[in-house]
Amino acid sequence: MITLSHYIVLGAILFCISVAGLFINRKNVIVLLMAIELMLLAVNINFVAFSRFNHDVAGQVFVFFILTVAAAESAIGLAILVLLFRNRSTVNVAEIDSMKG
Amino acid sequence: MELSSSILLTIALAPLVGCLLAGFLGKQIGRAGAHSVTILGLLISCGLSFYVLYQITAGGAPVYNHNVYTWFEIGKYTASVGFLIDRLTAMMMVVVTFVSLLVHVYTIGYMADDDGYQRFFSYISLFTFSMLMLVMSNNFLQLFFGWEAVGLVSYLLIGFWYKRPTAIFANLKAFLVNRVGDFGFLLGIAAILYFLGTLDYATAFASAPTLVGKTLAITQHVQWDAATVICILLFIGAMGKSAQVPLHVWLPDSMEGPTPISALIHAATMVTAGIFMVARMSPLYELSDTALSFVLVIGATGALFTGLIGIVQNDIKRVVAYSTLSQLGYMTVALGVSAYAGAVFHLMTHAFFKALLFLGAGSVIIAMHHEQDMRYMGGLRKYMPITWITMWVGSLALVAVPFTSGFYSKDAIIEAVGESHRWGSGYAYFCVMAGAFVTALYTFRQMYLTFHGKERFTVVEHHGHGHHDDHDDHGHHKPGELAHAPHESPWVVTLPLVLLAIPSLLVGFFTVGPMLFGGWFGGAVHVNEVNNVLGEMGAHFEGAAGMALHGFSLFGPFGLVLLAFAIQTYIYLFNPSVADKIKSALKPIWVLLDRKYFVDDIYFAIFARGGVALGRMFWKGGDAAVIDGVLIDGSASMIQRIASGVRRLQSGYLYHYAFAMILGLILLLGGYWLIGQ
Amino acid sequence: MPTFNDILIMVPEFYLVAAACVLLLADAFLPASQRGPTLHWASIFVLVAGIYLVVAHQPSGTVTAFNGMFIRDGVAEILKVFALLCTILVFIYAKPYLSDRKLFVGEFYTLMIFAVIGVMLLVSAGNLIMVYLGLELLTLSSYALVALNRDSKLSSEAAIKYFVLGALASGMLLYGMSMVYGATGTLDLTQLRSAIPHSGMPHLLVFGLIFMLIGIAFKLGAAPFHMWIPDVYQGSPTAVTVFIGSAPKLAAFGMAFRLLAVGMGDLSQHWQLMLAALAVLSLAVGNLVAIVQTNLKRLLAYSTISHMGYLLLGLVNAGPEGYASAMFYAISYALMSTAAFGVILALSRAGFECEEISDFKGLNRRSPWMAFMMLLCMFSLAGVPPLFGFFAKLLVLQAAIHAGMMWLAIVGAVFAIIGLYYYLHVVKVMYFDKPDEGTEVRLQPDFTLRLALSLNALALLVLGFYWGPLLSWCQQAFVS
Amino acid sequence: MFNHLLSLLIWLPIAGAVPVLLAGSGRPNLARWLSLLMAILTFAVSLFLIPQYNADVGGMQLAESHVWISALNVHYSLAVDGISVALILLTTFVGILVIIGAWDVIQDNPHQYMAAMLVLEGLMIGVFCATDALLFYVFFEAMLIPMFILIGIWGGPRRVYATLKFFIYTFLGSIFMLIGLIYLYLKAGTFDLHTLATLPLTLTEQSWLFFAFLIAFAVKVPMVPVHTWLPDAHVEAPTGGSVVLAAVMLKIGGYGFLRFSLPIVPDASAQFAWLVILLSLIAVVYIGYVALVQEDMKKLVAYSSVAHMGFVTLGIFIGFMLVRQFGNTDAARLGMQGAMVQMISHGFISGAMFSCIGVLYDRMHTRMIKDYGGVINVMPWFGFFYVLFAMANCGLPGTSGFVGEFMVILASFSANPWIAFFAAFTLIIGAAYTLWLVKRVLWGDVTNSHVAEMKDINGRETLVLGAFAALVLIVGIWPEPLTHLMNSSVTQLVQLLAVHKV
Repeated sequence: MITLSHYIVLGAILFCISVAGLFINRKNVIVLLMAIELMLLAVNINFVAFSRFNHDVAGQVFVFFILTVAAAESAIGLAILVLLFRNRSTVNVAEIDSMKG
Repeated sequence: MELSSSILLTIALAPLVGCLLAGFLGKQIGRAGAHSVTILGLLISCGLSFYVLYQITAGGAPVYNHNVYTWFEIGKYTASVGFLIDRLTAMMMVVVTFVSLLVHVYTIGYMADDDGYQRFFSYISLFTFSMLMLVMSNNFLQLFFGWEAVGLVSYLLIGFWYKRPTAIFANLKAFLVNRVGDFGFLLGIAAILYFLGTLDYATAFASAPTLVGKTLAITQHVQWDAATVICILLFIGAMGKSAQVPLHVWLPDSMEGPTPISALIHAATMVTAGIFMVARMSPLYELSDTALSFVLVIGATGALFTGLIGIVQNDIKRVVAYSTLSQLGYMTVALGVSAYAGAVFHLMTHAFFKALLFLGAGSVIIAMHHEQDMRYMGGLRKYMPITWITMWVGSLALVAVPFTSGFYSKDAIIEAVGESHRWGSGYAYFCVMAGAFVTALYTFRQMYLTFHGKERFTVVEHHGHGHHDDHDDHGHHKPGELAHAPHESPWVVTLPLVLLAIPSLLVGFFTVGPMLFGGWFGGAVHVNEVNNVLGEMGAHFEGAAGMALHGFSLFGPFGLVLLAFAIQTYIYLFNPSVADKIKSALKPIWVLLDRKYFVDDIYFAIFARGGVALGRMFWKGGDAAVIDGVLIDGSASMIQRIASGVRRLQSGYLYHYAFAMILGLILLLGGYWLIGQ
Repeated sequence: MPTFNDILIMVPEFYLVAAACVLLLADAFLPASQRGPTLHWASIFVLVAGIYLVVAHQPSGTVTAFNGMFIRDGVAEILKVFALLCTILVFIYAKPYLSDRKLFVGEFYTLMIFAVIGVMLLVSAGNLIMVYLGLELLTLSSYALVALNRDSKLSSEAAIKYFVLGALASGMLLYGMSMVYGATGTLDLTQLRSAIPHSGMPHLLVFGLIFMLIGIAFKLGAAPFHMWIPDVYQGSPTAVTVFIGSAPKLAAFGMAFRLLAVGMGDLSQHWQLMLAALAVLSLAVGNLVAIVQTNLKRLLAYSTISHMGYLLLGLVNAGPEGYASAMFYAISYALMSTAAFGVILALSRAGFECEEISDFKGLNRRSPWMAFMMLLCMFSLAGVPPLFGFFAKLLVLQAAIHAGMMWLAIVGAVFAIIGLYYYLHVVKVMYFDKPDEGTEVRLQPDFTLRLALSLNALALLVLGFYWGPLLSWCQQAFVS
Repeated sequence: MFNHLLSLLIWLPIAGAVPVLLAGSGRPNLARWLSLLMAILTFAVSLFLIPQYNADVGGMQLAESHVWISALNVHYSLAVDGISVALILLTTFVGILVIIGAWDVIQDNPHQYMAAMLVLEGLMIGVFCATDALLFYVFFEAMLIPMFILIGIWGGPRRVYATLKFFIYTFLGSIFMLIGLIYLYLKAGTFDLHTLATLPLTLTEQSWLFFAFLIAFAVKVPMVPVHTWLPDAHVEAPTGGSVVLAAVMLKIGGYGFLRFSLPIVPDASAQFAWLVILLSLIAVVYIGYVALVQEDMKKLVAYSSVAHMGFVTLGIFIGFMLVRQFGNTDAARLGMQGAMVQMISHGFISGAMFSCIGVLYDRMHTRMIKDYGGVINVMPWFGFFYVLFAMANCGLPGTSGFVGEFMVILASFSANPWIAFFAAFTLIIGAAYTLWLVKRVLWGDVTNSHVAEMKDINGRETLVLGAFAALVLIVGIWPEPLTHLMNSSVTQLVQLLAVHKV
């Protein structure tokens, strides 16, 4: 029998993976975008689970908003990525450090 | 008749006006103008002083004691400026203005060729004003004002020839040593205000008896008698001003000033301010035998040991200077045995004959073209007879040959000490007796070296090389070489000498009776019956003449004088070589005296060098190193270092930034968890 | 069911959306020659009208629309007014800069207006969904704005950093929201508040709170969630930096107020301490690192961080007085930083960013007026009376002390002293240093720029004497 | 006009700064004349205080009060007592002299210099008028800005270090006072000083507040060990800056003690009076020695300022011992009066000393003592003034320098002879460093060719020095008017000393 906590734990695990992806990955910016998507997924799982559990539809409505915004977000993200690549001809995270201190 | 405040104000302010005119308009009114206005001012105040003296003594005027204006009034404390004119004051006013007047006149001749002519007159008039404020004061505040004001003028005048390094060293030294005295003096005044609640003489003296039994807590357990503390503190002031050991070191150096100053300030008037002050405070001093013994011992020491130094001096002025120190010692001794009248009496006679000696020395110096070393003089009597004679008069008064005024005052003091039973009077008696002998030694030595024996200078005619007028270069001729032969000084110089010689000779004879034994001073000085040595002496006093005849006894001071006379006559008139023999025989003693017991060197090492060293330590060590170096700039640079450290966290790498956020998350969660515990 | 009344309440927002769309179209269809100026003045007009709509028939007290989705109250009103005002100033300051750099394009205006709409939704949000939407509308437009200068390395780097970290932050915010939702079963802030006391899972609730707090802290730029600020401030075109430094801070405060005060006021004993910790960190990091900066934009970025620390000092009070002081602080900060960046914009020109501190050497000899304006900004930022910034600091310190956090106030005071140093350093460079040979300062000729900038900077002085009304306004907003 | 006399005094010079600033660097003379006009106008207005203020009644007079910030119950409230009146007159008077003194000395942007001076003057007057703690604080801090500019732009080689040190040091001191004030506000609900004075406080609270105030005012006075900003600031500041700094700004520290420490935290002040007295005595002795070995004239005078200000703090806090231990109110009044007179007189003397050094500096462009010597030979009139002020500086009777120290020493003897002993030490050390300076600078033969070329003081300089000299002598010879002006106010202050809050 799958209880709420299973969903929460799953969400948590996904969230942790995505966060780890954000600061362990030193190679490619695209991976960062994927990690962000993953994080939003984790959030969505939480919302759906909770809304189901609370017998309240609002959570699922929120999920739709999140999905939409996520789309917009990744669109902008990719656009910026293209800019970056055009300017520095690299998307290697470890090389983006011209501003520091 | 009642004295009017306008007269007194005129006496005090006339010299000030002269000073201001001569000082600020010196250029406009010129030399003649300068000395005319100042001398006019002095004439006015001198004449009026005589008038006041007459009114007080003969005219039956009551003691004048009124305030001119209020200086401040805070709660029960008031300080005013005002005048107290009693016999003591009146006498001092006469002495001050009279000597000052003569010095003014004398200066016309002495400073004839000096560039600072107007300035000089302005200064000495200012001095007269300050001194009058001091003696005429009716309260401690004004006393302190005059006290410091004369110090200021003395400072200015010692450094009058400000181009001489020695002069500007001497005036700084003089001021600072005097400040040490004033330090005590001010505390004394504070103590009086604390115990008696007033700065006014009359009130303070009236309530003086209440001091008995009062004490001042020095520490938790030590309590000092109030009267003793007050008197000793005040006397410290007197030690500075009247050059008592150990604060005497400034007076010999003050001879860097022009000679008229030495006569006026450093012989006749200012240095006697301390004596005057103690006499004025007699109602307080009478309350403390301890303080008086202190005074006695200090005075006696000065009387003998400073005199000894005089024997080995070669500078004609310095001999007189040391004799002044010694005579001030005598006065202080008199104070110490409660013979206040004797002290003031000696103050007066001393003022005349010492001024005379200084002015005489000055006249010699003029004649020698500002050569002051007696080893290059000798046989001057035929060149300058008036100076010679008048100076002999002064010298006889100084060594207290009977009938001279010096005799009456000095002999009275010696006798008073003999009579006294106060602690330390034995030591004092020895000192003053020996002092009499020493006085004679250096006095006759000086006279012989200067006026007698064979000439030790040669006259070499410098062509196209006029009268030497610039005082401030000494090396313009080899020692003992004169541009042209010495000559008697002009009348402006000799007239004061004569005018001073007369009182030096006679004033004692006429005034000894009333002043010493006739209770002439009336309420001005107060002596307890038990201490009244003069009273005891007065009991068997049979007239001035009798006293003088009595004084010829060879078993008294006069015997010592004769002995000294014999010795010096033999040495300096018949067998000069003996002098050097004695010198070499008593080398160590001679060195000790020549170096003034090394007191100056010790003071310089400890206070001057020590003070500077201490200041350096505080400055570099305290301010620069600790406060600024460590606390201020140290913390600043520390912040800088921390900042540049923290800065590195901003590495520029995205994943570090993300990681920082995660750390923040963990921090918050951890914090919540900890607080949850 | 949405009624006409709901729409009436949201008129300003609806109006702005419409206006933005119109501008977008105009940008597309106007001939290139008159495009720029037209858009410029049009959008300024739009915003002015927006202010009017916000202020005009402002209902007394609080009204909500769309079932509590949207709240229109005093707080929202004040924040909206100043957000719009700052944006107007930004437009005026930015024009010469943009036209010098061939950036004088329509996107700038439309994106900004959308960002402002985001701000307005955010500060009026009555529901977690609205918070999220407002936030995203603001941030997404900001990402684009930061990358506005397509050919600039720094600009694109700043954009990517901003984007990734921003996404992470909003992700965490959402995660927190989900937990809170789980713990209370509602997304509506007011219901949330009433639901909190009898929630079955307090720990989950606090976890959610913490995650949401991170979202807020990121938006404010409080340490340790401040890392993006220096790089974004430095990297993005100054015309954009000036915006990011002003209106979004107001929004961030509004968000914090809605979420923490309205939504989770009952958990204050938890978030007070957390905010205090963040405040201390921000004060320390901001003031210390600012000392060693050589780039003025970067310096101001760090000063922002420290100022957010002071703002948090007000929030920790967790009472109307504290919120008022914090809002007062946010407003004062927005005005100060707008003016400061405005000076940079006024002095920069084609090929010369004028963003290094050394570029200001001897400014007093070149342009005493501009130097004086900058002096006002610096002393105001440093919190020296009689300038505006001082009174803002006074209020937040007072709030902290009143909350019984004397230690926090003392920390704030100590860091104020350290902070003083770098502001004085700027003044020193302008007034005490001799200008370098060969360089010369050419002031932007644009008259409106000069006028607006002067008014803005002088306002810091005038408000220093006349800050009472503003304070009362803020306080009234919270008593209701 | 008399209803708003104080406001007028504050805002007239500040408003006057605007036209001066607008005159621009293009028309320096216009700026000079305008500023001089403004300064004279302010002085003239300030003279109205003498008839308007009733010295016999004492207390706070000429009060104005308007609500400033209703939300915080902050009032723009001004009033003066005898002490403030004296200090305001000092300020306006010095205000004129510094502008004359800077006339053609300041060549670089004179309009900004003059404007800064006028603003500074207005703010300082504001400090002396404010009876609302926040208003006081605002003026107190705002003063730093013009002074910071003055030192930084027209100062000497190390001016940046000096002015930053000055600003941060002072700011550091006052920020803690601000926290203390906020605390008081939260307790009392107002910043009104009179209300705060009646606010009951426990001894612990008082102690914390006392130290908050102490830091603020000790830095300003300045007291050892937080005095090190002063020498640097003085050395680097332009002459006018030094004059204002020494003549007026330092007084604000002493004034602050009267307005804050005494009334608000009397018990703590009494409890820690020994500390302040100790620091004051250290200032007299330790700083005296430090001053002795300075090689820079300005530094020397700066250190001597620290030593002299020691008498101010001593005179104020000795009162606690006198009143609370011995019940000797009159002595306390004497000491307090002494402190006040010392403030005024130090204003004249230090101002004059710095003006003298300015005169030398304008000719030789060095402040090093060793570069001078025998100046009297070429500048006799200057020498006259220099000696006069030097004597005043070492407290010669007849000059104002004596009056205050005399009173304080007399008063402190009644508290404890040892305090008087160390205080009176200034007679020796003060004379030592001052006259040694005079000896090395003034006396002696002309040491070098530069000295030989120096011209004696011109009319403008004579005017400035003469004005100072006149006041130094008047106050020294007849202080009664001054003491009477402040007498009733001092009496009221002394009554505060006896008030127990716990």
